[in-house]
Amino acid sequence: MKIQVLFFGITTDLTGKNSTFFELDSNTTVWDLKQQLIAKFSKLQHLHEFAIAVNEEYATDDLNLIDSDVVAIIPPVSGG
Amino acid sequence: MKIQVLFFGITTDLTGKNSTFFELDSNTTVWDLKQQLIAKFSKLQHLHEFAIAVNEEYATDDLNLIDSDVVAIIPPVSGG
Amino acid sequence: MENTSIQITTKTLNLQDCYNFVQDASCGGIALFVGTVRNTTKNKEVTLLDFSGYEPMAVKEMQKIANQALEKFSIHKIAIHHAVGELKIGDIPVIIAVSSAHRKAAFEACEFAINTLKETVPIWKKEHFEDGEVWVNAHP
Amino acid sequence: MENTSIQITTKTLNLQDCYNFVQDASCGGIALFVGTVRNTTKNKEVTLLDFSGYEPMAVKEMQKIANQALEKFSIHKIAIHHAVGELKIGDIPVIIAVSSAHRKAAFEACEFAINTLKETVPIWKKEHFEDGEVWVNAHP
Repeated sequence: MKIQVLFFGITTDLTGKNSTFFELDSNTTVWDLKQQLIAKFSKLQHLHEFAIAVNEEYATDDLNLIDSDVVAIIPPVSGG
Repeated sequence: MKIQVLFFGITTDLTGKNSTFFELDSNTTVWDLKQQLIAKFSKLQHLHEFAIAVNEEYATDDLNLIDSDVVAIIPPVSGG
Repeated sequence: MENTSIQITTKTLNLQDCYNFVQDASCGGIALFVGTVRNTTKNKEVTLLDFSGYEPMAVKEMQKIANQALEKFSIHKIAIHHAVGELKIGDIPVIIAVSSAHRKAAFEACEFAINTLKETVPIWKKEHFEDGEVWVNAHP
Repeated sequence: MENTSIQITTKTLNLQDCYNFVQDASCGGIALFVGTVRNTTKNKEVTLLDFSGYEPMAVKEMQKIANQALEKFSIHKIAIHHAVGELKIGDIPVIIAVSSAHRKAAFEACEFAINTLKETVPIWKKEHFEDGEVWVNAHP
Protein backbone atom coordinates (compact mmCIF):
# COMPACT_ATOMS: atom_id res chain seq x y z
CA MET A 1 0.00 0.00 0.00
CA LYS A 2 1.07 3.58 -0.55
CA ILE A 3 0.82 6.52 1.82
CA GLN A 4 1.79 10.17 1.61
CA VAL A 5 4.02 11.68 4.29
CA LEU A 6 3.99 15.45 4.97
CA PHE A 7 6.79 17.28 6.77
CA PHE A 8 6.38 20.49 8.78
CA GLY A 9 8.50 22.91 10.76
CA ILE A 10 12.02 21.75 11.48
CA THR A 11 11.40 18.38 9.83
CA THR A 12 11.30 20.06 6.42
CA ASP A 13 14.85 21.27 7.10
CA LEU A 14 16.02 17.92 8.54
CA THR A 15 14.68 15.90 5.60
CA GLY A 16 14.98 18.51 2.86
CA LYS A 17 11.38 17.71 1.84
CA ASN A 18 7.85 18.97 2.23
CA SER A 19 6.31 15.62 1.37
CA THR A 20 7.10 12.16 0.04
CA PHE A 21 5.38 8.87 -0.74
CA PHE A 22 6.06 5.58 1.07
CA GLU A 23 5.33 2.03 -0.02
CA LEU A 24 4.40 0.07 3.09
CA ASP A 25 3.52 -3.53 3.93
CA SER A 26 -0.01 -4.02 5.15
CA ASN A 27 -0.27 -4.11 8.97
CA THR A 28 2.23 -1.29 9.30
CA THR A 29 1.57 0.74 12.46
CA VAL A 30 2.41 4.36 13.18
CA TRP A 31 5.28 3.10 15.35
CA ASP A 32 6.65 1.00 12.46
CA LEU A 33 6.48 4.01 10.15
CA LYS A 34 8.39 6.17 12.63
CA GLN A 35 11.24 3.64 12.59
CA GLN A 36 11.27 3.58 8.79
CA LEU A 37 11.29 7.39 8.65
CA ILE A 38 14.24 7.59 11.05
CA ALA A 39 16.07 4.93 9.04
CA LYS A 40 15.52 6.83 5.82
CA PHE A 41 16.05 10.36 7.18
CA SER A 42 18.73 9.90 9.82
CA LYS A 43 18.68 13.56 10.90
CA LEU A 44 15.21 12.98 12.37
CA GLN A 45 17.07 11.29 15.26
CA HIS A 46 18.22 14.74 16.32
CA LEU A 47 14.61 15.62 17.12
CA HIS A 48 13.97 14.24 20.59
CA GLU A 49 10.29 13.78 19.85
CA PHE A 50 7.70 14.20 17.15
CA ALA A 51 4.03 13.36 16.87
CA ILE A 52 2.19 11.79 13.96
CA ALA A 53 -1.12 12.87 12.50
CA VAL A 54 -3.03 10.55 10.20
CA ASN A 55 -5.59 12.23 7.95
CA GLU A 56 -5.35 15.46 10.01
CA GLU A 57 -5.90 13.83 13.43
CA TYR A 58 -3.23 13.04 16.04
CA ALA A 59 -2.53 9.28 16.00
CA THR A 60 -1.19 6.88 18.62
CA ASP A 61 1.73 4.54 17.92
CA ASP A 62 -0.51 1.45 17.72
CA LEU A 63 -2.73 2.75 14.91
CA ASN A 64 -2.66 0.58 11.75
CA LEU A 65 -2.08 2.56 8.58
CA ILE A 66 -4.16 1.89 5.50
CA ASP A 67 -3.73 2.60 1.82
CA SER A 68 -3.93 6.27 0.81
CA ASP A 69 -3.48 7.58 4.37
CA VAL A 70 -1.99 11.04 4.61
CA VAL A 71 0.54 11.02 7.45
CA ALA A 72 1.99 14.25 8.85
CA ILE A 73 5.15 14.52 10.92
CA ILE A 74 4.40 17.02 13.69
CA PRO A 75 7.47 18.36 15.48
CA PRO A 76 6.88 20.23 18.78
CA VAL A 77 4.42 23.00 17.95
CA SER A 78 5.13 26.66 18.66
CA GLY A 79 2.11 28.66 17.59
CA GLY A 80 0.45 31.44 19.56
CA MET B 1 -15.44 72.80 63.55
CA LYS B 2 -17.19 72.45 60.24
CA ILE B 3 -16.97 69.63 57.72
CA GLN B 4 -18.57 68.97 54.36
CA VAL B 5 -20.43 65.70 53.78
CA LEU B 6 -20.92 64.33 50.25
CA PHE B 7 -23.57 61.74 49.35
CA PHE B 8 -23.31 59.25 46.47
CA GLY B 9 -25.37 56.52 44.87
CA ILE B 10 -28.40 55.42 46.84
CA THR B 11 -27.55 57.77 49.73
CA THR B 12 -28.46 60.77 47.56
CA ASP B 13 -31.94 59.25 47.23
CA LEU B 14 -32.17 58.32 50.94
CA THR B 15 -31.15 61.77 52.15
CA GLY B 16 -32.48 63.87 49.27
CA LYS B 17 -29.10 65.65 49.13
CA ASN B 18 -25.83 65.62 47.24
CA SER B 19 -23.94 67.36 50.03
CA THR B 20 -24.38 69.18 53.30
CA PHE B 21 -22.29 70.88 56.00
CA PHE B 22 -21.99 69.63 59.58
CA GLU B 23 -20.91 71.50 62.70
CA LEU B 24 -19.01 69.02 64.90
CA ASP B 25 -17.37 69.06 68.32
CA SER B 26 -13.63 68.61 68.24
CA ASN B 27 -12.58 64.97 68.85
CA THR B 28 -15.41 63.66 66.70
CA THR B 29 -14.47 60.35 65.10
CA VAL B 30 -15.74 58.79 61.88
CA TRP B 31 -17.83 56.43 64.03
CA ASP B 32 -19.39 59.38 65.90
CA LEU B 33 -20.23 61.10 62.62
CA LYS B 34 -21.93 57.94 61.30
CA GLN B 35 -24.24 57.95 64.34
CA GLN B 36 -25.06 61.63 63.80
CA LEU B 37 -25.76 61.03 60.12
CA ILE B 38 -28.13 58.17 60.91
CA ALA B 39 -29.84 60.31 63.57
CA LYS B 40 -30.32 63.16 61.11
CA PHE B 41 -31.15 61.05 58.02
CA SER B 42 -33.11 58.14 59.44
CA LYS B 43 -33.49 56.41 56.05
CA LEU B 44 -29.73 55.70 56.11
CA GLN B 45 -30.62 52.91 58.58
CA HIS B 46 -32.11 51.02 55.65
CA LEU B 47 -28.63 50.71 54.18
CA HIS B 48 -27.05 47.74 55.93
CA GLU B 49 -23.58 49.18 55.48
CA PHE B 50 -21.74 52.15 54.12
CA ALA B 51 -18.11 53.22 54.11
CA ILE B 52 -16.69 56.65 54.80
CA ALA B 53 -13.98 58.43 52.85
CA VAL B 54 -12.21 61.44 54.32
CA ASN B 55 -10.52 63.73 51.81
CA GLU B 56 -10.87 61.10 49.07
CA GLU B 57 -9.37 58.21 51.05
CA TYR B 58 -11.23 55.37 52.79
CA ALA B 59 -11.27 56.01 56.56
CA THR B 60 -11.60 53.68 59.55
CA ASP B 61 -14.13 54.30 62.33
CA ASP B 62 -11.49 55.50 64.81
CA LEU B 63 -10.17 58.35 62.63
CA ASN B 64 -10.52 61.79 64.23
CA LEU B 65 -12.09 64.38 61.97
CA ILE B 66 -10.61 67.83 61.72
CA ASP B 67 -11.93 71.19 60.55
CA SER B 68 -12.59 71.48 56.81
CA ASP B 69 -12.48 67.73 56.18
CA VAL B 70 -14.48 66.56 53.18
CA VAL B 71 -16.31 63.39 54.18
CA ALA B 72 -17.96 61.17 51.58
CA ILE B 73 -20.63 58.56 52.30
CA ILE B 74 -19.77 55.54 50.18
CA PRO B 75 -22.60 53.01 49.80
CA PRO B 76 -21.66 49.58 48.37
CA VAL B 77 -19.94 50.26 45.06
CA SER B 78 -21.12 48.74 41.78
CA GLY B 79 -18.79 49.94 39.06
CA GLY B 80 -17.26 47.78 36.35
CA MET C 1 2.87 57.08 36.05
CA GLU C 2 3.99 56.44 32.52
CA ASN C 3 3.18 52.73 32.77
CA THR C 4 -0.44 53.34 33.71
CA SER C 5 -3.38 54.95 31.94
CA ILE C 6 -6.33 55.81 34.18
CA GLN C 7 -9.49 57.40 32.81
CA ILE C 8 -13.03 58.15 33.91
CA THR C 9 -14.95 59.60 31.03
CA THR C 10 -18.40 60.31 29.63
CA LYS C 11 -17.07 59.38 26.17
CA THR C 12 -17.37 55.95 24.58
CA LEU C 13 -14.49 53.72 25.71
CA ASN C 14 -12.16 52.54 22.98
CA LEU C 15 -10.64 49.04 22.98
CA GLN C 16 -7.92 49.89 20.47
CA ASP C 17 -6.80 52.93 22.53
CA CYS C 18 -6.29 50.72 25.58
CA TYR C 19 -4.46 48.13 23.47
CA ASN C 20 -2.22 50.78 21.92
CA PHE C 21 -1.31 52.22 25.32
CA VAL C 22 -0.07 48.90 26.75
CA GLN C 23 1.45 47.39 23.59
CA ASP C 24 5.25 47.26 23.60
CA ALA C 25 8.03 45.49 21.73
CA SER C 26 9.17 43.84 24.97
CA CYS C 27 5.80 42.14 25.49
CA GLY C 28 4.62 38.76 24.27
CA GLY C 29 1.06 38.97 25.49
CA ILE C 30 -1.74 41.39 26.22
CA ALA C 31 -4.77 40.41 28.30
CA LEU C 32 -7.88 42.58 28.09
CA PHE C 33 -11.19 42.63 29.87
CA VAL C 34 -14.19 44.52 28.53
CA GLY C 35 -17.26 44.91 30.71
CA THR C 36 -20.49 45.19 28.73
CA VAL C 37 -24.02 46.11 29.77
CA ARG C 38 -26.21 42.98 29.90
CA ASN C 39 -29.88 43.01 28.91
CA THR C 40 -31.02 41.18 32.03
CA THR C 41 -30.26 41.03 35.74
CA LYS C 42 -31.98 38.53 38.01
CA ASN C 43 -34.31 37.72 35.09
CA LYS C 44 -35.57 41.30 34.75
CA GLU C 45 -35.05 43.15 31.50
CA VAL C 46 -32.70 46.13 31.80
CA THR C 47 -33.42 49.16 29.62
CA LEU C 48 -30.39 51.27 30.51
CA LEU C 49 -27.78 51.79 33.18
CA ASP C 50 -26.71 55.05 34.75
CA PHE C 51 -23.16 55.16 36.14
CA SER C 52 -22.03 57.88 38.51
CA GLY C 53 -18.83 58.18 40.49
CA TYR C 54 -17.02 60.15 43.15
CA GLU C 55 -14.64 60.99 40.39
CA PRO C 56 -11.50 62.38 42.05
CA MET C 57 -11.52 59.53 44.58
CA ALA C 58 -12.38 56.95 41.91
CA VAL C 59 -9.37 58.06 39.86
CA LYS C 60 -7.15 57.70 42.95
CA GLU C 61 -8.49 54.21 43.69
CA MET C 62 -8.05 53.13 40.07
CA GLN C 63 -4.49 54.46 40.15
CA LYS C 64 -3.85 52.42 43.34
CA ILE C 65 -5.09 49.27 41.61
CA ALA C 66 -2.81 49.92 38.65
CA ASN C 67 0.17 50.53 40.94
CA GLN C 68 -0.58 47.39 42.98
CA ALA C 69 -0.87 45.34 39.78
CA LEU C 70 2.56 46.61 38.65
CA GLU C 71 4.01 45.64 42.05
CA LYS C 72 2.34 42.24 42.43
CA PHE C 73 2.73 40.87 38.90
CA SER C 74 5.53 40.92 36.31
CA ILE C 75 3.68 43.19 33.92
CA HIS C 76 4.79 46.07 31.75
CA LYS C 77 1.84 48.46 31.43
CA ILE C 78 -1.79 48.64 32.50
CA ALA C 79 -4.75 50.74 31.36
CA ILE C 80 -7.98 51.05 33.38
CA HIS C 81 -10.72 53.12 31.71
CA HIS C 82 -14.23 53.53 33.14
CA ALA C 83 -17.25 55.24 31.60
CA VAL C 84 -19.84 57.28 33.51
CA GLY C 85 -23.24 58.52 32.42
CA GLU C 86 -26.06 56.63 30.71
CA LEU C 87 -25.14 53.38 28.98
CA LYS C 88 -27.35 51.16 26.85
CA ILE C 89 -27.32 47.38 26.38
CA GLY C 90 -24.01 46.37 24.81
CA ASP C 91 -22.24 49.59 25.79
CA ILE C 92 -18.93 49.39 27.61
CA PRO C 93 -18.61 50.59 31.22
CA VAL C 94 -15.04 49.38 31.73
CA ILE C 95 -11.93 48.26 29.84
CA ILE C 96 -8.76 46.88 31.41
CA ALA C 97 -5.66 46.10 29.36
CA VAL C 98 -2.40 44.61 30.64
CA SER C 99 0.81 43.81 28.77
CA SER C 100 3.63 41.56 29.91
CA ALA C 101 6.54 39.53 28.62
CA HIS C 102 4.70 36.31 29.51
CA ARG C 103 0.96 35.77 29.38
CA LYS C 104 0.25 34.33 32.83
CA ALA C 105 1.11 37.58 34.60
CA ALA C 106 -1.07 39.55 32.17
CA PHE C 107 -4.10 37.34 32.85
CA GLU C 108 -3.57 37.44 36.62
CA ALA C 109 -3.14 41.21 36.72
CA CYS C 110 -6.17 41.80 34.48
CA GLU C 111 -8.42 39.64 36.67
CA PHE C 112 -6.97 41.21 39.85
CA ALA C 113 -7.69 44.68 38.49
CA ILE C 114 -11.33 44.10 37.54
CA ASN C 115 -12.05 42.19 40.77
CA THR C 116 -10.51 44.93 42.90
CA LEU C 117 -12.19 47.71 40.91
CA LYS C 118 -15.57 46.15 41.65
CA GLU C 119 -14.77 46.16 45.38
CA THR C 120 -13.07 49.47 45.98
CA VAL C 121 -13.66 52.09 43.27
CA PRO C 122 -16.44 54.55 44.24
CA ILE C 123 -18.62 54.21 41.17
CA TRP C 124 -22.29 53.26 41.34
CA LYS C 125 -24.75 52.01 38.79
CA LYS C 126 -28.48 52.41 38.77
CA GLU C 127 -30.34 49.85 36.69
CA HIS C 128 -33.42 51.07 34.88
CA PHE C 129 -36.24 48.63 34.09
CA GLU C 130 -39.59 49.10 32.36
CA ASP C 131 -41.22 49.39 35.79
CA GLY C 132 -38.64 51.19 37.89
CA GLU C 133 -35.01 51.50 38.83
CA VAL C 134 -32.60 50.17 41.46
CA TRP C 135 -29.15 51.03 42.75
CA VAL C 136 -27.08 47.86 42.21
CA ASN C 137 -25.56 46.21 45.33
CA ALA C 138 -27.25 48.68 47.69
CA HIS C 139 -29.99 46.36 49.01
CA PRO C 140 -31.84 49.19 50.77
CA MET D 1 -20.60 26.46 14.65
CA GLU D 2 -22.33 29.79 14.98
CA ASN D 3 -20.84 30.40 18.45
CA THR D 4 -17.25 29.99 17.25
CA SER D 5 -15.07 31.92 14.82
CA ILE D 6 -11.91 30.08 13.72
CA GLN D 7 -9.42 31.65 11.31
CA ILE D 8 -5.93 31.05 10.03
CA THR D 9 -4.93 33.89 7.78
CA THR D 10 -2.03 35.71 6.14
CA LYS D 11 -3.86 39.00 6.79
CA THR D 12 -3.31 41.24 9.80
CA LEU D 13 -5.46 40.07 12.71
CA ASN D 14 -8.06 42.56 13.92
CA LEU D 15 -8.92 42.96 17.61
CA GLN D 16 -12.20 44.77 16.95
CA ASP D 17 -13.38 41.99 14.58
CA CYS D 18 -12.85 39.38 17.30
CA TYR D 19 -14.60 41.60 19.85
CA ASN D 20 -17.55 42.21 17.51
CA PHE D 21 -17.97 38.48 16.85
CA VAL D 22 -18.28 37.53 20.53
CA GLN D 23 -20.12 40.61 21.81
CA ASP D 24 -23.78 39.96 22.72
CA ALA D 25 -26.54 41.64 24.71
CA SER D 26 -26.68 38.62 27.05
CA CYS D 27 -23.03 39.04 28.07
CA GLY D 28 -21.56 41.08 30.90
CA GLY D 29 -17.92 40.46 30.15
CA ILE D 30 -15.47 39.77 27.35
CA ALA D 31 -11.95 38.49 27.98
CA LEU D 32 -9.39 38.81 25.22
CA PHE D 33 -5.83 37.65 24.75
CA VAL D 34 -3.56 39.10 22.10
CA GLY D 35 -0.22 37.43 21.42
CA THR D 36 2.43 39.86 20.19
CA VAL D 37 5.89 39.30 18.74
CA ARG D 38 8.56 40.16 21.32
CA ASN D 39 11.86 41.75 20.40
CA THR D 40 13.94 39.26 22.40
CA THR D 41 13.98 35.58 23.27
CA LYS D 42 16.55 34.16 25.68
CA ASN D 43 18.31 37.55 25.52
CA LYS D 44 18.83 37.40 21.76
CA GLU D 45 17.35 40.10 19.58
CA VAL D 46 14.64 38.83 17.24
CA THR D 47 14.36 40.48 13.82
CA LEU D 48 11.27 38.67 12.54
CA LEU D 49 9.22 35.54 12.99
CA ASP D 50 7.95 33.21 10.32
CA PHE D 51 4.81 31.24 11.17
CA SER D 52 3.74 28.23 9.15
CA GLY D 53 1.01 25.70 9.83
CA TYR D 54 -0.51 22.43 8.70
CA GLU D 55 -3.52 24.54 7.97
CA PRO D 56 -6.43 22.11 7.55
CA MET D 57 -5.41 20.22 10.68
CA ALA D 58 -4.67 23.45 12.56
CA VAL D 59 -8.18 24.70 11.82
CA LYS D 60 -9.62 21.40 13.10
CA GLU D 61 -7.58 21.59 16.30
CA MET D 62 -8.57 25.22 16.88
CA GLN D 63 -12.21 24.26 16.35
CA LYS D 64 -11.81 21.47 18.94
CA ILE D 65 -10.42 23.97 21.45
CA ALA D 66 -13.35 26.32 20.84
CA ASN D 67 -15.85 23.47 21.23
CA GLN D 68 -14.16 22.25 24.43
CA ALA D 69 -14.20 25.78 25.84
CA LEU D 70 -17.95 26.02 25.16
CA GLU D 71 -18.48 22.68 26.94
CA LYS D 72 -16.20 23.27 29.92
CA PHE D 73 -17.07 26.87 30.76
CA SER D 74 -20.30 28.88 30.89
CA ILE D 75 -19.42 31.06 27.95
CA HIS D 76 -21.43 32.39 25.05
CA LYS D 77 -19.06 32.75 22.08
CA ILE D 78 -15.39 32.30 21.33
CA ALA D 79 -13.13 33.53 18.51
CA ILE D 80 -9.67 32.07 17.85
CA HIS D 81 -7.74 33.75 15.03
CA HIS D 82 -4.13 32.90 14.12
CA ALA D 83 -1.84 34.59 11.60
CA VAL D 84 0.68 32.78 9.40
CA GLY D 85 3.52 34.19 7.33
CA GLU D 86 6.22 36.69 8.29
CA LEU D 87 5.52 38.83 11.36
CA LYS D 88 7.61 41.71 12.70
CA ILE D 89 8.14 42.88 16.27
CA GLY D 90 4.81 44.04 17.72
CA ASP D 91 2.74 42.16 15.11
CA ILE D 92 -0.04 39.86 16.29
CA PRO D 93 0.20 36.09 15.76
CA VAL D 94 -2.92 35.21 17.73
CA ILE D 95 -6.11 36.72 19.17
CA ILE D 96 -8.59 34.90 21.41
CA ALA D 97 -11.88 36.52 22.48
CA VAL D 98 -14.49 35.00 24.80
CA SER D 99 -17.83 36.41 25.94
CA SER D 100 -19.92 35.26 28.88
CA ALA D 101 -22.64 36.40 31.23
CA HIS D 102 -20.13 36.48 34.11
CA ARG D 103 -16.47 37.36 33.82
CA LYS D 104 -14.80 34.44 35.62
CA ALA D 105 -15.83 31.94 32.93
CA ALA D 106 -14.58 34.28 30.20
CA PHE D 107 -11.13 34.58 31.82
CA GLU D 108 -10.87 30.83 32.42
CA ALA D 109 -11.93 29.94 28.89
CA CYS D 110 -9.57 32.49 27.34
CA GLU D 111 -6.59 31.19 29.30
CA PHE D 112 -7.59 27.56 28.59
CA ALA D 113 -7.78 28.33 24.86
CA ILE D 114 -4.37 29.98 24.53
CA ASN D 115 -2.66 27.36 26.73
CA THR D 116 -4.18 24.49 24.73
CA LEU D 117 -3.46 26.17 21.39
CA LYS D 118 0.21 26.35 22.31
CA GLU D 119 0.22 22.61 23.05
CA THR D 120 -1.86 21.09 20.28
CA VAL D 121 -2.32 23.30 17.22
CA PRO D 122 0.12 22.36 14.42
CA ILE D 123 1.64 25.77 13.82
CA TRP D 124 5.38 26.43 14.00
CA LYS D 125 7.43 29.55 14.29
CA LYS D 126 10.95 30.15 13.13
CA GLU D 127 12.75 32.98 14.89
CA HIS D 128 15.13 35.02 12.79
CA PHE D 129 18.11 36.76 14.43
CA GLU D 130 20.88 38.91 13.02
CA ASP D 131 23.10 35.82 12.94
CA GLY D 132 20.74 33.01 12.05
CA GLU D 133 17.40 31.40 12.65
CA VAL D 134 15.87 28.71 14.82
CA TRP D 135 12.66 26.67 14.95
CA VAL D 136 11.12 27.46 18.34
CA ASN D 137 10.60 24.50 20.73
CA ALA D 138 12.29 22.03 18.38
CA HIS D 139 15.60 21.67 20.28
CA PRO D 140 17.23 19.73 17.43
